[in-house]
Amino acid sequence: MMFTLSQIIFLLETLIFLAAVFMHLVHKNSSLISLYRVQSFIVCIFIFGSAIVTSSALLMFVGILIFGVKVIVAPYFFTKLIKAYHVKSTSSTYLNGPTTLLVVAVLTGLAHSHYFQPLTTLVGENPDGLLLSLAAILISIFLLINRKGILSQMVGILSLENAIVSFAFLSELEATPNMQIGIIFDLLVWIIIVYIFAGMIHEKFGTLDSTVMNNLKEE
Amino acid sequence: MALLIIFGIILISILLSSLVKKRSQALGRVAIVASIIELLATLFVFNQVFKNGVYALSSYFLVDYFGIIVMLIIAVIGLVASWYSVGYLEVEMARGFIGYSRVKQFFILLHFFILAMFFAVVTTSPILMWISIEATTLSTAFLISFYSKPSAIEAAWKYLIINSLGLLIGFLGTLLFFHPAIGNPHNGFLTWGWATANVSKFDPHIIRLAFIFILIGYGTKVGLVPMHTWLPDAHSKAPVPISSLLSGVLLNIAFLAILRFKVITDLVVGAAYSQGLLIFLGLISVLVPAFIIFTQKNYKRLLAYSSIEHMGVVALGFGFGGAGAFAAILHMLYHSLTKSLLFLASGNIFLKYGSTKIKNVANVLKTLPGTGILFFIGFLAITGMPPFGIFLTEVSIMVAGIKSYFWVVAVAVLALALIFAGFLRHIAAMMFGGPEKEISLGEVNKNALAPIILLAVILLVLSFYLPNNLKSIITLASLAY
Amino acid sequence: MLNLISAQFSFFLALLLLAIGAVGSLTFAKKDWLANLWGNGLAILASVSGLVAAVKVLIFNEAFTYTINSTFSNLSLSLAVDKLSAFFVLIISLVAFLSSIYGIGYVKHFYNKYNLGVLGFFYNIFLVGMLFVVSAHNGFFFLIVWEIMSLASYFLVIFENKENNNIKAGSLYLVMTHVGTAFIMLAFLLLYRATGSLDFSVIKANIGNASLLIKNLVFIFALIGFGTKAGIIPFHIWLPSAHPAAPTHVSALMSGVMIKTGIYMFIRLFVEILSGTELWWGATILIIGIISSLLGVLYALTEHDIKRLLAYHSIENIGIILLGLGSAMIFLSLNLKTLAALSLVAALFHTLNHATFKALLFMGAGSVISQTHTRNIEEYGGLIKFMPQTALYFLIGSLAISALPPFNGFFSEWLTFQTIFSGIQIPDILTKSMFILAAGSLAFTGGLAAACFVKAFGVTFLARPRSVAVLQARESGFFMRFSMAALALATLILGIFAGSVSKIILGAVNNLTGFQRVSGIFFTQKQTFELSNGFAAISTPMIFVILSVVLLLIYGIVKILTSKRKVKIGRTWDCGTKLEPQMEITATSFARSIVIIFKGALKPSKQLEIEYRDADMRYFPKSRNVELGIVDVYRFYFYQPLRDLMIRLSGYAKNVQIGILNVYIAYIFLILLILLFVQS
Amino acid sequence: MTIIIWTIQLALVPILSPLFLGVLRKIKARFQNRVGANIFQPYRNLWKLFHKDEVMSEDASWIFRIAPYLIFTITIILGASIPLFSTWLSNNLLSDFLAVVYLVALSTFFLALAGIDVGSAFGGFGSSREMTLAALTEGGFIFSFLALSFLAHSTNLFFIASAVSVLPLFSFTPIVLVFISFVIIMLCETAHFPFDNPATHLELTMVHEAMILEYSGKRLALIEWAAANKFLIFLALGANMFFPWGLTAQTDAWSVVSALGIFVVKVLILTTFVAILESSIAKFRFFRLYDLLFTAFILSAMAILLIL
Repeated sequence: MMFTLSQIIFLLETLIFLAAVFMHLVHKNSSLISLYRVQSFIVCIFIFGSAIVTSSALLMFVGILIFGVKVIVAPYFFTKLIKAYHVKSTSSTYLNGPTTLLVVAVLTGLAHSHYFQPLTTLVGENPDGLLLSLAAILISIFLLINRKGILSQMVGILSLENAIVSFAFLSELEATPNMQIGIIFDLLVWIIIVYIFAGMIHEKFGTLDSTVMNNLKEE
Repeated sequence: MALLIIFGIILISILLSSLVKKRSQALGRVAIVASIIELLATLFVFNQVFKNGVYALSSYFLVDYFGIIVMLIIAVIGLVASWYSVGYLEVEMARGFIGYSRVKQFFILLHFFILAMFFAVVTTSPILMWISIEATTLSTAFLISFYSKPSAIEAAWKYLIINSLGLLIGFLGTLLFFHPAIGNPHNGFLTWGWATANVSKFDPHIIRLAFIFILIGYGTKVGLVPMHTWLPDAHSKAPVPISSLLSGVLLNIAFLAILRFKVITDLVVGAAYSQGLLIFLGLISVLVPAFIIFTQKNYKRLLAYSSIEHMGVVALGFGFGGAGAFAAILHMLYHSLTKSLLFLASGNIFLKYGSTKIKNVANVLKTLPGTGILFFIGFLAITGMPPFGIFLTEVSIMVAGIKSYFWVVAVAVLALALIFAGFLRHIAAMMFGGPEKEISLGEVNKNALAPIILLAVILLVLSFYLPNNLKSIITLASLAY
Repeated sequence: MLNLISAQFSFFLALLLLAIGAVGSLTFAKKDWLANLWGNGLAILASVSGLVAAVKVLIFNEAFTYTINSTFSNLSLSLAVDKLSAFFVLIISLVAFLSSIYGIGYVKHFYNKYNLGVLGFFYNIFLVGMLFVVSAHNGFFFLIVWEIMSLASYFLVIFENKENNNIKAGSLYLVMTHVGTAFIMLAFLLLYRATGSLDFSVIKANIGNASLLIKNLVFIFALIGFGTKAGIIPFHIWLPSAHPAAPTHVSALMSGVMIKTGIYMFIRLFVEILSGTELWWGATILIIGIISSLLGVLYALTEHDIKRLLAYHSIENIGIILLGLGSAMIFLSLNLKTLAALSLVAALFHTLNHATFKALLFMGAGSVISQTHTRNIEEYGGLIKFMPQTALYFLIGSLAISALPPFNGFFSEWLTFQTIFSGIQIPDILTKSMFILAAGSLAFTGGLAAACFVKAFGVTFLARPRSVAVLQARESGFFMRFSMAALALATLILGIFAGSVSKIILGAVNNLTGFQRVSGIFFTQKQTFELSNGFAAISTPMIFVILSVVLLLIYGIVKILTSKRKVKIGRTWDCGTKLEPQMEITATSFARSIVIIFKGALKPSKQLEIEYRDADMRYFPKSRNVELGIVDVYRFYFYQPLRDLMIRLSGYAKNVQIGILNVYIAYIFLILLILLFVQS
Repeated sequence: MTIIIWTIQLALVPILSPLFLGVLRKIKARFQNRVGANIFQPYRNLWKLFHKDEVMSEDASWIFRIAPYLIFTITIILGASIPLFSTWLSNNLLSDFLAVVYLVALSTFFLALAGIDVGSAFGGFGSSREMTLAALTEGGFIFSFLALSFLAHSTNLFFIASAVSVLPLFSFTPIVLVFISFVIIMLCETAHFPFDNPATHLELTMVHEAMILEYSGKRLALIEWAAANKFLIFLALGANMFFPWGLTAQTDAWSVVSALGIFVVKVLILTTFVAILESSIAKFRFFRLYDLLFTAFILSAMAILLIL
């Protein structure tokens, strides 16, 4: 009855993929953040899983650290942002609903196409999980293109980071624990800076919608 | 040992400058002393590398030929920029644009920035290099939005988002690059040495994919054309010493990253693949700015676009390989010197005329004789007029490329001529022009000229006489490409 | 004494002196007179040693080469002064010597207005650049000195930067020369691709394995590149605005000598390096020569700014030189070596002649301008009474440029005629008709040049002053008159001893690779020049001697015959009305009939505005002003549209920077996908 | 004997030229059924002018003073260097046709300058018209001689004369073309009818006269004489280049005298031809003259194409 390990990993990977897809469709910022929270939680599961497998205490500690940063601190900051600047609904996207879904489908098809086929030779047991995480990467880049709000751009970057880390874990390419500490510390600084920038943008431009920021062009 | 000195000094200066409370010259003096010590340490490392090929501190830090050249650039431009920013910020503070706390913040972030750059060049592990380049982005984000005007914040925001996206793609590339490390639990600390050691284990298909991710990722940091959009905004809105550091130094470091990966890709897949990509990106990076420069209205953006174009020429140089690589490295050196000279001189012009628009800057040769002449020399150097080095390197890059890519060279040469035409139009309008009405004559901040003159002297000396130890190091560095 | 110093030593001495002159005049920039004396003085010494070097190479054939390798692999500072480059060094040194002397006098009116140190610096660098250009033997090194020469002359053109159009002229000049250099660079790169090296001798050695396509491409690029510098018709628009803007002694150098460096490289590249020339190469150069000479003189006729008029005449004379060069290349491609050598001698002789009389004319114009402070001919008049010697020298210059007998212009035009006549005898009908066209264009150019210089000299110097500016004109200073006198004497001597000069030039031509065994083209005993096929012979000293002897004879006879007659000075009779200065012929009306005759080529434009006393009655016009001018065809049909295209393209390129962050990210995403598709 | 031939050659043109001018005027008078002055009247005019005082304008410079002498000298030199009656002097180095063309151009140059020098309106536009016409005739002038020199394979006028005399009949048509173009050039250079009316002082039409308005006394005599010489030179060229049969090579007295006689007859025929032409056609408008000159140029160009 117990699912094999690879099936569980594949299931978790599909959850990340679905979170990335839903980020396009959701309208309220708060649901956007909760989707991000789900994604980072799954990534922590991956880390704990590999920590157990390689039974290295350092990796365990890294997992906790990531959990702390990605699941608790980042969403806390974002909710603070939403409350402070009462940005309830995200500004709309450039493409309407159905077309976004069409593009997402194309991207997933592309991820599974022969262009990325060499990547499947990377790992034996769960190639389709790998391709799913690749699709998640492409979709989160597209999220950046599609969304107009500052907040959604932040979440887009972070979900791209999650997708890459999940890709790494699936292909066992993840960096050594102390490297990961560096990365997560880097991410933390990034979140703080972005938070401060959101404050400054709101103070100067009055709204958190990025379309207002288009006066830096060649006259 | 010398590397430790460098990092130590920077950390100490960060501490000191954060402690300084009251308005005093201490900030500036700390910065200048720190950069002088860094320069001395770099020179020490330089002749270490010249003597025994490589200078390794521990398994984490290693300075090879190319590394020491970029370190030299960082040290020299760092010294000149911090020396200039002391005077520059003084005047800005006197005019009440910025308060003392901002100046303190400026110097702290400046030290972080230089630390991150040194770190990026010196580390042996690609992921550590990625982290330090990410750190440079973060440290400069606030420096770009230094004047906290809406346009500065917009530029900083765009800079932040685009560079983070680029670096994440680069991160994916780095991960893919080290795919043979699966399974073997080697303490996971992958270094360049390890990669070049067991090249056989690499799978060519994955490497081809990975190199594209690397090229696009770090190419965003270098500012090659399709990914260049953040560069003109960021470099024109940042305070002048920072934009000279950004244009002169940071672009070279990012290019160094790409070249480190290129060495491995060439070993695995053969040189033609990476050279073809570099030539393609290099050519469009020369073409697009060529047209934009022709009708540019703002002289700081003009200099930013010229940085993109010169990075395109360097990419062409490495794309052609062989003698082209040697000329490309030298081109990097000359470009960083000339570009920071031009940016610092434009800083003086900005202080005097208060606007970055070309149309309300005129008669600079009369009002600012010193800066005017230096700006003109910089213009002649940057557009590749003979007495200066850039002409020599551009011609030898074209010579290296003519053998197999005639049409690429033909288009590049004509684009360079178009750039010269555009540049001359703007510079002639700024330098000469009718008698300005109420602009008072004479330089604004007295000690601003000295650093620029130092740069001009170094450029002229290097154009004519290349010291042979520098020459041999460059040749050795270019052998790999 | 001459064989004491070797040619190589004196050549490098010249360069050293110029370098000292350049640096010296910068250091003494504070005191005007010292900077002036230092800059020009050292230029004089340098040109003397340059002359010595040239003479030693030309006559005592001590050609020398010198190479130092440098940091870059194929950049070696190699000089090779063979007889051809020595000939051009001779021209450069001769004109530089005299224009520096002239400069000492002329520059006085710049005192405490402009910084003479800068002028001295760039003047000497300009000369260094030119001397290097004609002796460079490595493509890379050639590009460097070629740009330095253009850069130095740019600074000299914008030296008087008080007037705004000087700056525009300077920028146009530098941009066009730079685009020209881009083409030259492409030509050298192609040669590198074909022969593997940038060194002229190596290229010459294995030019064989260059495919015909590469040779044609190199020809086209070199034609555009060096044509821009030589100022041939389609690329000439910088010349009439840049040369007048420079101080006179510099524009004399630029017009007399700098544009000849383009001709030098034409010869070096087409005749010597790409030895197997195609027929259509020679034909294109011939046709460009025809167009340049005819249109050059027609545009000069419409000009009433004296320096622009002289600049257009440089284009005309370049056309005549190209006629000689074009026929030489056609003969080479038809393997008629003797005729090719003859036409090369004609082209080179005219280069030397043009350098002398053009420098003389510019100096004359410069002295007139420095006295009357205006460049507009319409405001001169009667200057011969205020500046008699300058008028005499300008007259000699005008006679020489209109190819009238006793002076040097006549012989070189006569020689060019002979080459074209021998060209007409080629059986092939197409080349024959081209040569007939060339002969016709040369004939008409000679006539029109004479008309233009009657206008220039007559309106400037003769009759009564047309404006008050002329009244306080004084004779120009000693230095200026000395150099003008020397140049006038040079035109006369070159005219008289044409035979021996052409023998020296033949020596230079024989030095080129293709012409080693060529001899017996013409023989000259005691200065009578006779073609070997007996077709034509002329003895220039005979013309001069007979002219002067018979003139003196007639003068003596008439003087004796009418010794008792008195000569009364009265007022010019003009049907009894009081003669006003406005009644004299003006430059525009003088040339008006020719402009109307050639209206097809010149497209004269005429605006007429009449202002009436009261607008609606329209019967009694209060004032009427007529504006005559010609449409600048090239700028209007070629350069302006090119510039607008560039601006439009740059508008499109600017749209890349839309300003929206999402679009920027889309760019990155797109390029990522494209590269992924492309590489797999 | 050579000295005698030399002196004849030197003196022939200046002596005979006023005579032919007189004959021309006599024939034109006859056409206008006037008696007309005696054919030796030009000699008397010259003699009178040489003995009158001279009035010179105060604006004139030294160019105005020496121009008449220079123009007269050039006509003397030209007279001496073209084939008149004997081909014996063929080695003369001045008789290359380009030298002749450019010497004529030199005299026109100085005449135009003298015209401008006095600063009167007449002189100004006279010189402008003269220089325009001179510029346009040069093409035809050079090309007509060029065609002949290709026939004779030498540009020396004496060789051309001797070559044309032995020409076979088939090359007749190019000679006719060249002769027509030469006649047009001659009429323009010597200021005769379709181009310029020598007798009038009407400012609308005069070209040559306008330039010499200010001259008087001995300078006017020299200019008039030079004009007459130039007329005779062109007639002689026309006669000896296209009908060269009378030229002798021997130097004995009888052949020289008979050659002189034939020469005078030939020139008389040409003078009558010019006189008839002047009386029968009207003077062209100024801006139709250049078509005439371009036809002359095209005609001789076609002749060259036919000859080679």
